[in-house]
Amino acid sequence: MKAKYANFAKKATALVLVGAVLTGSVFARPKKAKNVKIGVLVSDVSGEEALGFRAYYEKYIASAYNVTFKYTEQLTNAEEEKSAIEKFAAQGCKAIISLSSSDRVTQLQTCSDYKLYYAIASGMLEDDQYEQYKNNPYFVGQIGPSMETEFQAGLEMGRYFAAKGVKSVSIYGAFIPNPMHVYRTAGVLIGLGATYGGTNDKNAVVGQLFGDSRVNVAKISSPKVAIKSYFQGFGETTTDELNAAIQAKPDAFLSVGMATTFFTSQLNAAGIEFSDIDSFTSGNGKAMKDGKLVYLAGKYSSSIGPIFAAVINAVNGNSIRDKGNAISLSQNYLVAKNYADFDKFYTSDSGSSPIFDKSKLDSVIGSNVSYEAFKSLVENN
Amino acid sequence: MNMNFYKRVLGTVVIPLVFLLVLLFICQINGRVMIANQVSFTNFVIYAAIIMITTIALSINLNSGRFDFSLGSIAVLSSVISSKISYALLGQSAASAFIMFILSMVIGGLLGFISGRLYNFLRIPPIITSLGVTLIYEGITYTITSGKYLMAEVQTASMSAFISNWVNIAVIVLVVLAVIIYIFNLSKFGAEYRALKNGQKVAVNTGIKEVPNAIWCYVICGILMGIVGFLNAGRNMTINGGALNFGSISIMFTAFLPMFIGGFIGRYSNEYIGYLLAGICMSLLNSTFAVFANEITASMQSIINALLLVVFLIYLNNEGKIVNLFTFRWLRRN
Amino acid sequence: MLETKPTDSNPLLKVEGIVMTFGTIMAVNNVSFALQKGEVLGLIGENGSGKSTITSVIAGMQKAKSGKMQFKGKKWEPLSMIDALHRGVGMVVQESGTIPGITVAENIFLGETDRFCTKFGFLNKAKMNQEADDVMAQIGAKDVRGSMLTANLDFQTRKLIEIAKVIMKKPDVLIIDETTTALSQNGRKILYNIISAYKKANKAVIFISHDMDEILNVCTSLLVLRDGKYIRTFKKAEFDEDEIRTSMIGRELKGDYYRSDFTASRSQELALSLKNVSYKDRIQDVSIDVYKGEILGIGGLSHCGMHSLGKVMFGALKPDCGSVTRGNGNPVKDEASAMAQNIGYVSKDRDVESLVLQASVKDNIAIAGMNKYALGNFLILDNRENAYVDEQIKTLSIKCSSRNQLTSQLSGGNKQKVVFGKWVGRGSEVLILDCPTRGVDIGVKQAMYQLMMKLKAEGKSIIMISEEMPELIGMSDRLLIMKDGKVMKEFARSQSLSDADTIKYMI
Amino acid sequence: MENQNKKKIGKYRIQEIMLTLMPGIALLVLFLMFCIAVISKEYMLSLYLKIIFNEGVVLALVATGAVFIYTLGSFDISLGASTLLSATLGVMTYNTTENLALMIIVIFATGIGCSLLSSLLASVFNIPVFVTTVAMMSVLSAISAQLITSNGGALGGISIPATLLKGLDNPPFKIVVLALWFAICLFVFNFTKVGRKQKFLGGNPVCAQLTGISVNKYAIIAFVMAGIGVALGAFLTIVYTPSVTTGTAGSIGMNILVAIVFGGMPISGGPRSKIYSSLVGGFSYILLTNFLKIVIDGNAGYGISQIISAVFFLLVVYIASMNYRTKMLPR
Repeated sequence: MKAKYANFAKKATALVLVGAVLTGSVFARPKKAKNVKIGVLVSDVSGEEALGFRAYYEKYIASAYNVTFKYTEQLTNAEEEKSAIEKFAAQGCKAIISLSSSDRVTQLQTCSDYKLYYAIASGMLEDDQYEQYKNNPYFVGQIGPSMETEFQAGLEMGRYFAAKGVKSVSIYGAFIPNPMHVYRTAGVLIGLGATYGGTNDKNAVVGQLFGDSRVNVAKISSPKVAIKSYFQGFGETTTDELNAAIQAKPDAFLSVGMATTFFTSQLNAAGIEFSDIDSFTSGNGKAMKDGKLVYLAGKYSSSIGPIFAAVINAVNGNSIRDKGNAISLSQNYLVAKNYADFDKFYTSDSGSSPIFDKSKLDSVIGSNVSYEAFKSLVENN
Repeated sequence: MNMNFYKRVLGTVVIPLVFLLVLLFICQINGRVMIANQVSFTNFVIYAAIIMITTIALSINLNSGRFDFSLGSIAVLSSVISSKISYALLGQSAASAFIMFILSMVIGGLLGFISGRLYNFLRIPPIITSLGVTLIYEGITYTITSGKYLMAEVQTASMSAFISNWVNIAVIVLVVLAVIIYIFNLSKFGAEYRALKNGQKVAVNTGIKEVPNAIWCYVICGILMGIVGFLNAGRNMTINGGALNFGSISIMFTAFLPMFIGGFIGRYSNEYIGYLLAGICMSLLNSTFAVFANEITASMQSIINALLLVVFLIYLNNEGKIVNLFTFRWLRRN
Repeated sequence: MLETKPTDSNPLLKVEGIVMTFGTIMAVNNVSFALQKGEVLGLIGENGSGKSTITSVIAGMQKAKSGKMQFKGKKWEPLSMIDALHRGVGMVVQESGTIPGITVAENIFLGETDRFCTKFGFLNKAKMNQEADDVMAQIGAKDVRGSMLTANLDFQTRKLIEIAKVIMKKPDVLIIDETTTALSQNGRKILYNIISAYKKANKAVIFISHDMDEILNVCTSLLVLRDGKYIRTFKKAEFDEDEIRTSMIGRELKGDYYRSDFTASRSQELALSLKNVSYKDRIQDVSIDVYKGEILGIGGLSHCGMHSLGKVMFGALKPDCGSVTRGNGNPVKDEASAMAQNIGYVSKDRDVESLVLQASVKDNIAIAGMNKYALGNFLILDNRENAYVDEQIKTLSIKCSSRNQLTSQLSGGNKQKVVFGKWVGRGSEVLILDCPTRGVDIGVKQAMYQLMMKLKAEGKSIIMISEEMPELIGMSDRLLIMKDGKVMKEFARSQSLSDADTIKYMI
Repeated sequence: MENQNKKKIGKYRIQEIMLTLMPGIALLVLFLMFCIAVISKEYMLSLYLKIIFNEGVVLALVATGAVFIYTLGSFDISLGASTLLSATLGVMTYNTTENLALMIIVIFATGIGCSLLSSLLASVFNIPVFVTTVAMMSVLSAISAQLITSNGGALGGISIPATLLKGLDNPPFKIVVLALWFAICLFVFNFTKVGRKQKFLGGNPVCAQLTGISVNKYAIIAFVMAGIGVALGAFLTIVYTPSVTTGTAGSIGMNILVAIVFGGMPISGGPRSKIYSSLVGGFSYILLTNFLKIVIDGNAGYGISQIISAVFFLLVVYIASMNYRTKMLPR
């Protein structure tokens, strides 16, 4: 019995010790120099684009402006987004930049509840949502491709392959019903000269896609280019769906996002030309050079520079407003149809000297920056 | 259980046959082909292998009352480590896939051994231990991959070559099956395993060494899950390193239906043959789903799977009544 | 204080100063004795007196805290039961020692399959089954084949397998722990033959049993244990029931053991009534009426269907046809309705069917009596519950450290008292007692019998199902003998009634 | 020797008590560690505690109901999924009827309905409970996913007007809900026949049956209690964030199991079951994980913190179960 006792005591102390050690380690940490903390919400921790963005913020901006970016873990739902924001608030962040889209409205409201500035990078609210919240003082703004831009990007991709004279394609709808993917997919379909549910009117097709929350192949009629298969999302069944798509032996595989992240090697192996809407990263470069990636509409990894500028201004009390409203600017895609153009884009936006480098950003950071100046910077790069 | 030969054969093949015919019929009336070409056949074989091996691994411990959530995490972690190593050592060279395969088994076995030892050391119900182990292995995986998908390491030419040749997979299946049947049906270890499984107390009092037997079971499960991890990596051409908070256990749930089917078949022939056939059934179903990818969404698929599970269980647990209902005399158990 | 049994020069087995503790309980306290060649030593004592414990130490099931043992003049430290068996000491354990899910052969050769291993470690099952058949044949159970699945065999056959398993090793010392309770007549015959064979072969047997007559017949000497201590030994010449009983419980058995009166008595009021009840192949068209203030005994071999009958009476088994009704004619549908009509049931399989072992004494007693103390038949308050439980503990004088002690820590007798408390406390009018004194020592047995008398006096009805004829004859107002699911004979209570009269209706 | 025994038994009991207090001690230690960590990092403690509570309350609500199932010695991993479905249907109901009362009714109906379904499958067709719940889990989450994606449209999730329940998104309200629910469960569990019978049943179903306790009846009651817990959880989830996505309540399913065990509940249920294990365990676990995420900053930290919390979890369970070591390996 005594032994058992001692035993227990030992265990109990062990337990407390673990606690003590862990707690101790907190004190051990050196206090960081006081600098602006910005929280970043992410729902994707693996994607080529996401990684590019992250590198730009953490490696370039952080040192250039003595700010700290706090990244979340992979956020999968609205609750996680909200409590992540609350934690950032508790940790003394001044602003939130969102790359996660489970429930942006709740994100925005939570931010204003905690008096945090909120900005959406590389994406946009639905128009009516924007209208509703644009005059919220904590809503810094949103910079990214507008839905129209997304549609155009898809449209051009579709047209490119149609013009190229491919006979059959498979389509990957990424994360429909995520709005940007819906608009892109609608663009692709129309670009291929297809009709969906008997129409090729943009809004009609978009509406249906939202309704179906996927592409129903049965509703497609495509005289010029046969659409052999379609799938979306990434999960348990993806591998089988991809295999099915490959077995259908299409001339090309059109993706509206993430394909370069997930499917490059399989498509290369299968020798199927493919396209994607992503960003100019080394991985995608490789796919274009040695692989079967033949068409890439992309953004610069530094395309999220301006929104940072806007945020830091807001934090420093120099908010840039568009007639008192939150900024809402569209960024266009750049298209690489061969490695040469790709390399041009890529090198011009390298990690050490990005398109939106310090000098460019400095021009819009400060107390007396006009909305117009900011606008032109965003739209002329 | 002594029944005549025909009954055994019938009981063994009836379920796979039903699966095959029904699914073929469905494809037929919709003018689809379940297995169209070489590629789809290879995929069929790989999936069957994955299911069979997972099911065996699940059954080994579950049958002796040891619930193990950690199977999935072992599969992922072993494949992550092995792919990292083999890639670092051999990069694109032709042998890398094979080396990864071997490493996966070794590491899987090691991971299994660790969780077995832990279970024996803690002496708390295995299900609880396995909860902890799962979290730990997931954590390690996440730390190694910093939560990203593992791509370059598995997307090698060597891997594509290995995985795209169905003969390799078939060999793996047969070897696994042979070894498992030897260990659990024909060897002394197996006899003691069954004794412990059916009468723990008596067996232990009689002087059968339970601890080593249990730990070996964990090691074997580990090795099997190592293989599964390898096959999954090859099949998906990527490994998700970001699964935290039990994200890795779902792989286990796919093994329940085949486990019960296998158990049923086992009555008529051999449990492990049963798991093979069950794996084939699941793979047939899966191939069919793939063909109907446009019509049947992922959520529909999981609903169908779950319903099949429930229906089959209802049959199993009410066999007596139902059999009387339909009087399938030949299906009856002696 | 090292008491020893007087020993001859070179005993077969010598035990010195064995001490054994379980957590807080001192199970065996410094016991020493010697076992001679050709001796059949009866090990007797109340439950928890340490019989099973010390034998389990001798047989290598567990290690003693301290003490020495010698076997054939050499140091005796068995590593496991198997090891002990190989070296000449074999034990047939009290609780089931076979594994249901595997074959008879695998059971017989459990843990020693090595010799069947061919090269590459394959196991030669054919050979195993063959040898198993032979072994079973040797002890006179030809119909049991090695390839049979143990799960499909009945309790008695499984016991025989255990016996065979030990016998085939031809150990010099054979330990039999309370095996006979599980055996019917022919089962016992087999066992007795083995024992006498041992005597002749000048080997030795240690025999544990609660059946006094059996002990007196089988054993050549007795060793009495109490509270884990050695008390005394009886040579064959000194055998005397009362003296033995006294030394076992350490005091004179006050009052009667069984009933003193030999006149059947009961009220005219019907308490429970079975009409043409049949259940599967176990009960064939049985009709019984039980009256208030009556003790109805039901006897037979363990598989005559009487145990099932008990469950049917309690509504735990649905009869295929026929009816079970309370005196007032209301049907007994299921356990709940049985309890609602104040019927109580004490199962034969105490640890599995009558108790939650890892629950406290309190929990086990309180669960059935909630209607008695629950406020508004709903709200459970600790003080009321405790009061209720303590009352039962007191009236039945249950030996426990407190009402919160785990039932698993109690001795068999006290466990059974807890079960009685559970049913008596709630005021059961009809008590169905299936082997109420099974594995219970004399002291408690007597208490049980007296309790039954008290209940009878209070006008309660008791149905006593038992495999031990003496207690049935000793207690019952009426005695029914069952065989193959039918009631073969009804005896009225009488002094002249004896075992012999009943036996012929059982077999 | 008699009173020597008594002494030992006395000691034994003291230790017993200490061990039962173990989870409580763990909770206290964790709470202190957490506070120290937050303060030393110069974070806002008050806000952080609110966050912890918000994360813990849903888990605690659902888990407290679930204790009844665990008491029977079985467990249900579909509870997360049924929480999701309840929330989903609730939101859909409001969006179609604009009737708050109706929404709440639907939430409860769904929560209880799902639970009943599993228990019926388990009891009527006597399918092993766990496997039933595995099936239920995939069915429920699949159905929810289907509903959400097809009704979510542009938002990728469905939501009720943000303002509708915002008023309730404050600790006092949630504390009241939790307190009430816990009080009810505590009462049923410790002060009624139902609770007693549940524990007895968990201890030995055969014996319980022979004591007139209907296994099925009390299994169903247990599942209904769990269902109510689910409904409450679903409701507070919507209160916290008005929108429901396919990922909603994703982590709850398994966390319940961890929390309840962490809180000192024997996995085999039975007489040693404790109703408070859900509260203690739930908040301990949330505190632990958050503490570690604070201490180990940065992306890599998530993995490491999970490893450490797992070790801590095992350690606590190990110590708490010290008295129940057996010669054989436990199952």
